[in-house]
Amino acid sequence: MIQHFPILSIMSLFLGSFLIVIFGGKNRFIRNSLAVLFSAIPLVLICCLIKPILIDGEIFSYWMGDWEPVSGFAIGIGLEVDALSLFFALLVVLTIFLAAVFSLKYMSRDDALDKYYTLFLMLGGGVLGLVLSGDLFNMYIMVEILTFASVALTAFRNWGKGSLEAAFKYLVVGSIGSAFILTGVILIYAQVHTLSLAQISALLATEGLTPATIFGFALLFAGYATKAYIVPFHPVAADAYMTAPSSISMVFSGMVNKAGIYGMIRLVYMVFQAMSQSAMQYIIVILGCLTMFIGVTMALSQHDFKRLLAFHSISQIGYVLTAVGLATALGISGGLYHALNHTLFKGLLFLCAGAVFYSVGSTDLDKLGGLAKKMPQTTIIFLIGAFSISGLPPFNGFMSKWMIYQAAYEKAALEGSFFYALVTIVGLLVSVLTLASFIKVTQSVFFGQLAPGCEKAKEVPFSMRWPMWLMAILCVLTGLFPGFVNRYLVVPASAAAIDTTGYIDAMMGAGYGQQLGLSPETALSLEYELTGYWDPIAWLVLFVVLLAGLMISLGLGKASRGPVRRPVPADPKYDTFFGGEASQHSHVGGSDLFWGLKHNLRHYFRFMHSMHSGVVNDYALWTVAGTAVIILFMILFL
Amino acid sequence: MIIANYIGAVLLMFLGLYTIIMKKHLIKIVMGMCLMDYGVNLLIVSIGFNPGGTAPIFTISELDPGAFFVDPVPQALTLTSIVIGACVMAMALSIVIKIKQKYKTLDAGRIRRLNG
Amino acid sequence: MQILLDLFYVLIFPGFLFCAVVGLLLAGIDRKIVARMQKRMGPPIVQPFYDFFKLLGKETIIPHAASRGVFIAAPLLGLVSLVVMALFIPVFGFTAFSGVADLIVILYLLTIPAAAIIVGGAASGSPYAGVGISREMVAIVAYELPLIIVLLTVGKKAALDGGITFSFTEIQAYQAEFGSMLSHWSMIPAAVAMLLVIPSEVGSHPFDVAEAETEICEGPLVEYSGSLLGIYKLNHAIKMFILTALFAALFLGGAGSGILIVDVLLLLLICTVVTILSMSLPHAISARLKVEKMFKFYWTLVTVLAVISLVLVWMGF
Amino acid sequence: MGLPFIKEAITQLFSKPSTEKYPLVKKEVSDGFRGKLVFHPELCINCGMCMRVCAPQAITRTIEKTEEGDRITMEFHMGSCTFCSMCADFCSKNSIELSKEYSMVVTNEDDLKVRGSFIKKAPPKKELSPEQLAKLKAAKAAKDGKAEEEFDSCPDA
Amino acid sequence: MFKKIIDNSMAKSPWIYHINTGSCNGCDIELVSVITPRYDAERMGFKLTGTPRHADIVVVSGPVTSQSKERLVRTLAQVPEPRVIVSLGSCPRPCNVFKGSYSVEGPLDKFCEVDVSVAGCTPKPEAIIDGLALAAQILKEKRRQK
Repeated sequence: MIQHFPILSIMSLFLGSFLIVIFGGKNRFIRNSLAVLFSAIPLVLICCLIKPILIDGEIFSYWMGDWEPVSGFAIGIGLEVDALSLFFALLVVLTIFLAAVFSLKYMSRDDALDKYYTLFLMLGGGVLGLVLSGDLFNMYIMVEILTFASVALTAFRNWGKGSLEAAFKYLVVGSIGSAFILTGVILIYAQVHTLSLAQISALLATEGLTPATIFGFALLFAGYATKAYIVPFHPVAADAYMTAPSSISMVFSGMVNKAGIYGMIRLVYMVFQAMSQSAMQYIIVILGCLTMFIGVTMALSQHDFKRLLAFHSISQIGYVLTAVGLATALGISGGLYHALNHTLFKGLLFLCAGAVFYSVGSTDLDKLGGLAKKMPQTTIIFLIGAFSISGLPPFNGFMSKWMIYQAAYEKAALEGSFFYALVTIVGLLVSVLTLASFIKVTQSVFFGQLAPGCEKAKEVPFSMRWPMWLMAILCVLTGLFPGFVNRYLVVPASAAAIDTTGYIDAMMGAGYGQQLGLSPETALSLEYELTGYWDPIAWLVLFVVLLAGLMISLGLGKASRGPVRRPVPADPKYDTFFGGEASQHSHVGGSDLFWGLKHNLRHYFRFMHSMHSGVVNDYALWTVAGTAVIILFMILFL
Repeated sequence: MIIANYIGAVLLMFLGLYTIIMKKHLIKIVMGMCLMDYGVNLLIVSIGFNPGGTAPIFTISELDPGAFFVDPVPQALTLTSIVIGACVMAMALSIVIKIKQKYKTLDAGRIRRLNG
Repeated sequence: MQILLDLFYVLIFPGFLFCAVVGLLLAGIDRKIVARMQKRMGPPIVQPFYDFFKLLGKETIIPHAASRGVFIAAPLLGLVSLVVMALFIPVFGFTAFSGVADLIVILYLLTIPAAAIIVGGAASGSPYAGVGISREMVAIVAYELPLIIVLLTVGKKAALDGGITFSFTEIQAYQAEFGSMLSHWSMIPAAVAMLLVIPSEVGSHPFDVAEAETEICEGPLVEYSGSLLGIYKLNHAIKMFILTALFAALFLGGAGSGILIVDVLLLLLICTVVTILSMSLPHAISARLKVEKMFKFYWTLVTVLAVISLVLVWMGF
Repeated sequence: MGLPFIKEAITQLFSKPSTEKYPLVKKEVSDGFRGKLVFHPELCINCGMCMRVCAPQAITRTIEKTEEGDRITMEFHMGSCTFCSMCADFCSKNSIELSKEYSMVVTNEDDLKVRGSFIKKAPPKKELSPEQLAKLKAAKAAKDGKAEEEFDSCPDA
Repeated sequence: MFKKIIDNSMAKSPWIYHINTGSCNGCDIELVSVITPRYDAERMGFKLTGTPRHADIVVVSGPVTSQSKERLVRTLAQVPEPRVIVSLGSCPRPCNVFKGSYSVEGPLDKFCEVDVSVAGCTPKPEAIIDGLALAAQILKEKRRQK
């Protein structure tokens, strides 16, 4: 029975979306319960798959309609679930379930919610289908479904500022990307006359890469790059995340761009096995670094909370891509670990943005201020998210970034190429700029003086808060116990990404690889002793220090000073110090922070501002130009 | 494999991309997307063509497994691709209608509130 | 038993008590030397102790606009991370906690005290604090780039088998074998760059744009008083010790004399010299820089110095 | 970007600081210094000149009748004085002079008030002999007569 | 034992916050000259701070003009508890030559209880050092009473 779980989880999502169309229209309770039920089922099914696949290392292959490969030739459409697919599938189902629960209350003020949940579950089904499918054209179909659903969801709040415009741009760039993917698929099909991933990689490995397949590979790579919103294709994503409802932008940045990354990993490592060539590594790492740097610098000069978060998820995707492009064992596992962490803390931050929007009604950094007093829990959750995205030690961002830097710098030393040392420097610098932009958001939205518009803000209801708390706790846990997460989740996934023969044999029947003279791929050595640092003893000692520090300061203080007085309203003693003036509202936040940095890099910021012009044609031009560069690079160097 | 098909497909794709990039009017951009889509569909169909092959339908009496026929898989792919192309066009046009209502213009140059 | 040893490490030796005492002493020496450079007598060496205990005796006011929890927790966050950092820095061969990749952990632990000041300032809700935060963050971005390059240079240089190392034990072993980093000429620019980064990281005079008491009334610390302000001043002092000890570990390491006490005294001597060189001298001779001048200073002059030594090390010198 | 004062800083580091150790070593002041006011009540003749001249009106006088004349206490409020020493210059009897004492630190206000009081005796009543009294009276009568006659001589008013 | 350390360290590191309520800047220059190398108040722990929150000794100079009255009261309220108020020069309390002018709000005692007053129209730096030393002692007494 466990063999059928992959297809059952995809089908449950699609079935759920169709049932909601039928029953969801009239009654609110049925719709909500259907939505939560049909987003919980795949979570349970995928979790049952963890035991066999991640721990025991099996690879499930499931042929639709029992069309087994006949005499070594794949005919039917196959689902292939190995450790890498299941790793991403876990991210997907977790994000869907939490977003569904969050949007029950968050979207309650909107109307036509049955259409919302239909599209939402369809989006989930599309991404899950993409991640689990073992067939090239089936992946294209799933990409189309998820693009379709995400365009509709971006335009869901069409009364919002710019949401229609963002949806249209998203659709144009998305359809260009899909057209490239389709052309690539068909070029590969013309060469090997099969669509199943395993057989393609086997045949390509034996016959070698002809110019047609390289052209097809380049188009596929560019197509999936547009789905993962790498640099030349990213402005569309920034608009879409900003205007979509927060529960949807959480899903977007949590799993939709991860689907693009999954597609690229599958293509580059499994299907074309091109990662051994250093030219391939160079292009991925260059794209990754560009995405990292441009994403974070654009985020620094934003005026809107969600647009800032959007540019951050673009820059974090740059991290993941750089790490994956290093093609060392530590690099891939660092990248995958960062993808997991990114889903957690970016989802958390988007939920905080949603909470702020739900209680205050605007996410403009210049209008918000001092929400910490009105929404204390959201502030704490936001601080956890901000600290983990900027990689401060006890939180989870630190572990994955640390692995990425270690991998990049080790690769720099092993290959003696200075380029990877620069990559490490750019990575560390981008991490500081991330901290800078989140300090900007902390100061302008949560701390500082209470903005005039925010008096009536109050804490968000519990049904929105518990998903946020769950993700915050997950953020802290994955940061504290990296050894556990590494051994059971990340290392098997990165091993599966590299182990192509295992993939082929599972799909096409044992020994298929040997017949074609494929030498079994030696999995890169994955054992590295890294976690000597965070063993629980260190954590216990740190906790003791915190306690001691607290006691000393409060104890000393208690002994020798009056109690920390509750502020008495009338007494000017507790007013903010304004140089003697009466304390009126003057909030330093929003766009008037980091003057020194912006002044020195003003030419760069002005240039970047003009590049994101907001005109559809420019974005289309960027997409086509980016694809042309990738194709040219592939043909010249591969 | 008829070369004309491929040239036609690539030309259509190129024309589609050209209109998307150069034309400022939203409807023209949607038309460009259509053109590009049909170019790809043409490419898919012409990939599967074997000269001298017959239609791959088993009901015709004289067709036996040994007969030589055209590759059926790309035809199936083209069907799905056409369907997807149609849905995307429908979605695009509905968005264009809503943009016209909201922004009162269809000039892509003036629909740029989200920038920077 | 191991926990008891760890507790001793954390609370007494390289941990809280030792750092606090040495840090405050270094701060006293710094103020005295600056005074002497200006031909005035200057406060006694133990003046920072008096300041700290006086602040503990003062009343702690928490203003309306401040959010209480974060306002009180921020200084402790900084203190905890500084103490944890002290555990990592080796004293000529002895190090309390040694992991595989210490340099990156140190790099990130260094941002926590600065983040603590920022979050504390943000939580106090005063506009002066807002401006202070923005300057502090620009300072962090300014000095982080050269610091990264210096740490990577040392990581590359100290690797015995041509690879790279981020762990302090290997760096110490390298220096014990090949002589301290300063003796290699290719590392001199990196050492100078590190010396220039230390004052900005500690926030001492020419680069204390964040806590400029004349311009923005002590920046983020404007609303702090009493024991919380005392903890921030203690953080400031411990940071002095940590960074000078880091400089000693990175550039003047090597196998000490084996006896722990002599090693510790040697480390204190080096720390004093580095404090005088990198913090007191600039304090006495130059006025406070403007924010963007400081940013330009770090991203041009100091980064070039660091890149020179990185390139030299990459070329194998 | 040259290092501006590095030479001075180094040399000063090793030279003696130029701080005066004030509390231990009392600082003597040049002799023209206008410090705290000193009042010699015996010289004062209660002419009130200093009061008129003092800009901040720091000087107040209280007079109380006593049997042997009126006791006058002059009070110089050093807290309000601007040390311009106008009073010292205008005092014809120079009973006011400003000393060299500069450190006037007090906790309550009164210590700043310099007081001096003296008794201004009424002039002695001389016992006039009878004939002196008569001569005086005659002279007074003649003076009165001359005055009236002058009035008559003036033309019709 | 701990309280004793805190009490006498209170006298050893008094931090000063200077409020100028309309003074002619004579006393301000003298106060700042106290920190110059020649008179060096820092050797006794004095330090000028930027905000009233950090201050122990508040030095007020200048007659309390009507404009600065409200600001003076608010700033003095914001100084944490064991604090000492020093009036510098002859303006703050008896308002020197400005006594009775329309814009002078009268002696400083109306707004707060002044602990130490340093007389002299621009008191000499030595006098100011004496005043501050006395203020530091008073600070210690106030701390001990609590």
